[in-house]
Amino acid sequence: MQRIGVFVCWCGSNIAGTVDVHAVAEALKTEPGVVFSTDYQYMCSQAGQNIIKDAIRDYRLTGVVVCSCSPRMHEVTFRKTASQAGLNPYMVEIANIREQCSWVHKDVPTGTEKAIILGRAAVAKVNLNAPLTPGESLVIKRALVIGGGIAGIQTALDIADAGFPVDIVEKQPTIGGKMAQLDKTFPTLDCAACILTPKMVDAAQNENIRILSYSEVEKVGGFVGNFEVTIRKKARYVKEDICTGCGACVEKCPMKKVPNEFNLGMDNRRAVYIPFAQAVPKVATIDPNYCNMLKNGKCGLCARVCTAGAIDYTQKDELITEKYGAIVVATGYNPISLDKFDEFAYNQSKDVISSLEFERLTNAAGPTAGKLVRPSDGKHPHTIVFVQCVGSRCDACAEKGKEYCSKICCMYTAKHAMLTRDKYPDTEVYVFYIDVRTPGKNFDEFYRRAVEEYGVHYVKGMVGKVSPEGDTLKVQASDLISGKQLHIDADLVVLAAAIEPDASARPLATMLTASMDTNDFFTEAHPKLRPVESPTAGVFLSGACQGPKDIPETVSQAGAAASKVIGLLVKDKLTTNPCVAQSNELMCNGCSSCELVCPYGAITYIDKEFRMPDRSIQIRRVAQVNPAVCQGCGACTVACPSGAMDLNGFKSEQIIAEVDAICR
Amino acid sequence: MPVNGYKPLIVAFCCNWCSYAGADLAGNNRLNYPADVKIIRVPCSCRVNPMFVLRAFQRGADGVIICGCHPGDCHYTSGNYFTRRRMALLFSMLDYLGIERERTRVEWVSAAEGAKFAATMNDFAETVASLGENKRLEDLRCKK
Amino acid sequence: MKVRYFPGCTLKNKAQDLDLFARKSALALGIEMEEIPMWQCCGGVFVSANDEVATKLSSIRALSDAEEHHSPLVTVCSACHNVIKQTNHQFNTDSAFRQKAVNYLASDTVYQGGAEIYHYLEMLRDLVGFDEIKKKVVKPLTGRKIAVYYGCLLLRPNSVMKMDDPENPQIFESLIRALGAESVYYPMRNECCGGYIALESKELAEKKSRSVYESAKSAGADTIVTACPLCRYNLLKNNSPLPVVYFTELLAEALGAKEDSNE
Amino acid sequence: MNNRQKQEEILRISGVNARKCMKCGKCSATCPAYDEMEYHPHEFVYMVETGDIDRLMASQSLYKCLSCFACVDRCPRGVQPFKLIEAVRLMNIRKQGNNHMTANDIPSILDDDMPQQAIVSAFRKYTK
Repeated sequence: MQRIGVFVCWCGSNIAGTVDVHAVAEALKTEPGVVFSTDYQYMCSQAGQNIIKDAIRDYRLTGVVVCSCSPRMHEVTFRKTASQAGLNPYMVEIANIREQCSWVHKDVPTGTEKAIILGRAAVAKVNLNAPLTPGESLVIKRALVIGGGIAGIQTALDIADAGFPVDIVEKQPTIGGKMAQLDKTFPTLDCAACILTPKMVDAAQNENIRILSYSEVEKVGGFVGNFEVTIRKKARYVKEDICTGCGACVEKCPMKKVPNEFNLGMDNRRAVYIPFAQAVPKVATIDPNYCNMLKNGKCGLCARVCTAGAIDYTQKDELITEKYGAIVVATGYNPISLDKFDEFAYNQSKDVISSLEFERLTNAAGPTAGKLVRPSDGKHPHTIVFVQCVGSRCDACAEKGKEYCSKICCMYTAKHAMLTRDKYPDTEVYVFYIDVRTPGKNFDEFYRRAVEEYGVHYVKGMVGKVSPEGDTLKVQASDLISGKQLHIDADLVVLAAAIEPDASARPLATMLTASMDTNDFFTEAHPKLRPVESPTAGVFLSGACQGPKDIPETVSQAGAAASKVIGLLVKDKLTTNPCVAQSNELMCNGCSSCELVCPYGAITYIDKEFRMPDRSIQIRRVAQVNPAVCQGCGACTVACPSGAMDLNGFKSEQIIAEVDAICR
Repeated sequence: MPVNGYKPLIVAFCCNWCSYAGADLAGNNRLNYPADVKIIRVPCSCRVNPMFVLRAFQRGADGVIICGCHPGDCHYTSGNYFTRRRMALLFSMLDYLGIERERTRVEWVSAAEGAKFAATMNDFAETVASLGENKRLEDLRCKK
Repeated sequence: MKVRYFPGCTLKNKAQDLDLFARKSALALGIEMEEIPMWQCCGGVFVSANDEVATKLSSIRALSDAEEHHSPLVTVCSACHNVIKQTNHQFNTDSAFRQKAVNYLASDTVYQGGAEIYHYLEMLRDLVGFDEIKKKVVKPLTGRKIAVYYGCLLLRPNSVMKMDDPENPQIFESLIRALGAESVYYPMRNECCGGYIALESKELAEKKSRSVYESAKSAGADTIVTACPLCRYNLLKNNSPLPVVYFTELLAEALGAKEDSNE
Repeated sequence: MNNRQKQEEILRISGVNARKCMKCGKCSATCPAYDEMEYHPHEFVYMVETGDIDRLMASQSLYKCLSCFACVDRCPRGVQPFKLIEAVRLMNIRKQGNNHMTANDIPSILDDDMPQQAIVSAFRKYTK
């Protein structure tokens, strides 16, 4: 029999206002096992905790029930208290009489009656509690960063600086991500390449960082501190360690008509290519979809001109398996496809472009060397219309775009408009907006400058239709403030497309058992207090994979994720949650039902010798739970047909005792 | 809302990560629901053994509700899918035994849905109260 | 292949060509168009209010007939197609409306909501196939520059009509190309001609029609093709410089069915 | 019916949730009859949302809508302004004596080529 102490908290008037706390303490005194019962104003205060500690010693308590706020609030506090008084912390149970009682019920008799029942259930549970000891697991001191954009690069650099080795896995042939494609950055207008490329070089030169470019994560196993990840290094048909990046092969490749994805298809590249001049690693890659040698076995020109002998047409994909203590997801974003918004004629005219295409068109390293011209005829545009919120803030039932605000479009559109007016004062620039959202340091000032100093026409309203007629784009729009329907003959229309998580995020989340929201953004462990951690232990989030964000926000989140990783990797060992499944080997019949439902692969089967009553030896197949891998969901306990599987801390008999106490 | 002054006994199993937190949020926002609802915390809705539901009815509960994370949002990835299937089977069996479908329910309540939690409990308590006392499965030997 | 055919009143009066050539072409393509017996006028426009029942019953009768015969329900007139398809959608999504409609009809066979509705164009695309039509063309319309005119009713509301991308449709163009003619792109092809206002506000109807045919003309078309009698009337009434013909006529011409004996 | 009841009736028979509107004005940007209207599609939605029904019911704008569904398709919020316009129009003509057009008005504006479609739909849209 347990010796249980009951401690009823007033929480000032939060509980005592609707619950007669004395009556609760009094009523619970008569429950089986209870040897001490009291109430106090603030149980979580130092004085309150001392009451608990003293009672544990004085009454030789073996179990504690605290009737107070939610266990999500102070369970940890009271467990610590118990442990300081020498009691196993898992002998403490909380009856939630604040959030789930005093705050939701109005009158004292009702509140008191329910509080007593909740206390009774907690007492019934503690009667069946058993001391639990957390296990320990080793921490592998190496981190994996998935995604090599600015988020991934920054996270990797910060972790590497703390002295831990990091691998960056990037699916493209170079790191750099979206930021490498941008021209200038708001609101300071520094050039994106000038601030990004030194970081890319730093990453390449840092001895703690290994860049696995043109690679993808294929399989993830293990758990916090000890993940095992399989990475597919795709064949690039060029020996990375030998290639000097001289570009001779690119120059000689006869396959000249490959759409250049770095410039969003606005110009062409060769079948063997280096994405851009500052690529890291600066190594050529052969595109197997276009290379004649790989497709038909005819050509081989690049191998002939490569003096280093780096070309290898026989290269195969390579699988690398590595162990990591922590994983950072930095898979970033993409602009959405504009196919469903053809009222803006994106698929009907070359001169209707997306904002990212506009970035490339104004970038000195872009397809036009930075000269802003119409893609259709190379002429200088005189009237440019920018349309904001294309696909953002769409209602779900409209089934076209995204429900959320993409956050970055207001600012980059202001930047595009301002830069256009600055460089080409002869252009008329219209921006159609629903709301201009500029919360950020110097953001609104920036937008106002576009209007006041650069004369950008901001029109409150939306564009309804863009009609390509001859070489003009007829834009029909509303100006809600003047109450007019506007008809503008534009030369160029720029659509601020909504952004969405990269398509690789969803399968990755499944591999990591990390949760996502309905928009495929990764979910944080807590939206306010744990913004860079995934609810899955050991998985951290960096950048736009968690939600739309601009560069400064991405960089600060990247740093925050790195500091969380470092905090994990400096530990040699981790304590594990003791509330894990446990199989009673004598009852287990080896059916594998539990193994099949376990989402973590924590259950394995072993053949074990059993000594039978007649002293004979029998070998039986029984389930074994790896407590370091088990997360304690309990799916297996219900699947088990023989009742062998149970969950520590939430044993079947404990829950049944609670049910009985409530239904008494 | 008691019907004819009758107050039902309702057992609610709530998963620790979503629904229990949703119930806490209902409390934080002071959203009322009947005190007839008593919550039992489980790590995941998939920890709820059909046996627990049967036990509750045997001991005189008038309604049992199981709340978990929304499909796809389970903290343990897939636990709530197990719950959905298991309970669909159990409830149809209970229906066969004469425990009306309305006395059993599975609901998805996220940690952010305090209002939904309260609304769900109000609705469920009202429905169960309108059915009156559960006599079918109650084991009178359990009554003192 | 057999289909149930709902011609609609305009096709029996002012738009007899649309009907005639639809039948002839179908014959040439090996499709049997069985006219629904005692069909009733669709009402010309779908009344979107969800408590409006009586005006939608004629559509449900036609739908029920097609369901009974396990055949696709085919319409040629854009307006009939729009009304019948929207009515079917409401029947299948609004249980209160469904109940009322079933009560009103008080018929022995209750419509279950399962009819498959095809516009003639969709029938050509989905049940025959444009490649198949291309093979059957005997007099290709080589050299013709056709501006297809969708108008509004075929495409919108897209969530119900689901014929094609409402902002950049291709179905009509594909047909024209299958017939051997050149399909001329012009941006007003899916904008409203103002037809429904033609009775009341001639000026507005004229303004809208003009913007359509001028757009088609400046794109270099020699003919405008439509599926809607009202669009055709409106464009011609408002002095379209280009001839406006029904798509079925072009189809019959290309299939060599136009000059067949007039039965 | 007072204003509030009219508002509720309009929302009920249209099935529209006017509160979904985020005031982007895309419906008015897209409307082919914009220039003929006193109140434009986005104003319709706003006036129904705020209960400014009487002015709306008295407006000739109701009969300028071309039923082209462009506002329905292009609205990013799924508001369906057309259905509101139609509901307000019906509220008007369902009241006895409020027909916008009667059978006697029709012959004078008819011409020989007018398709049946236009005539029957005029009866649907303007009379009861």
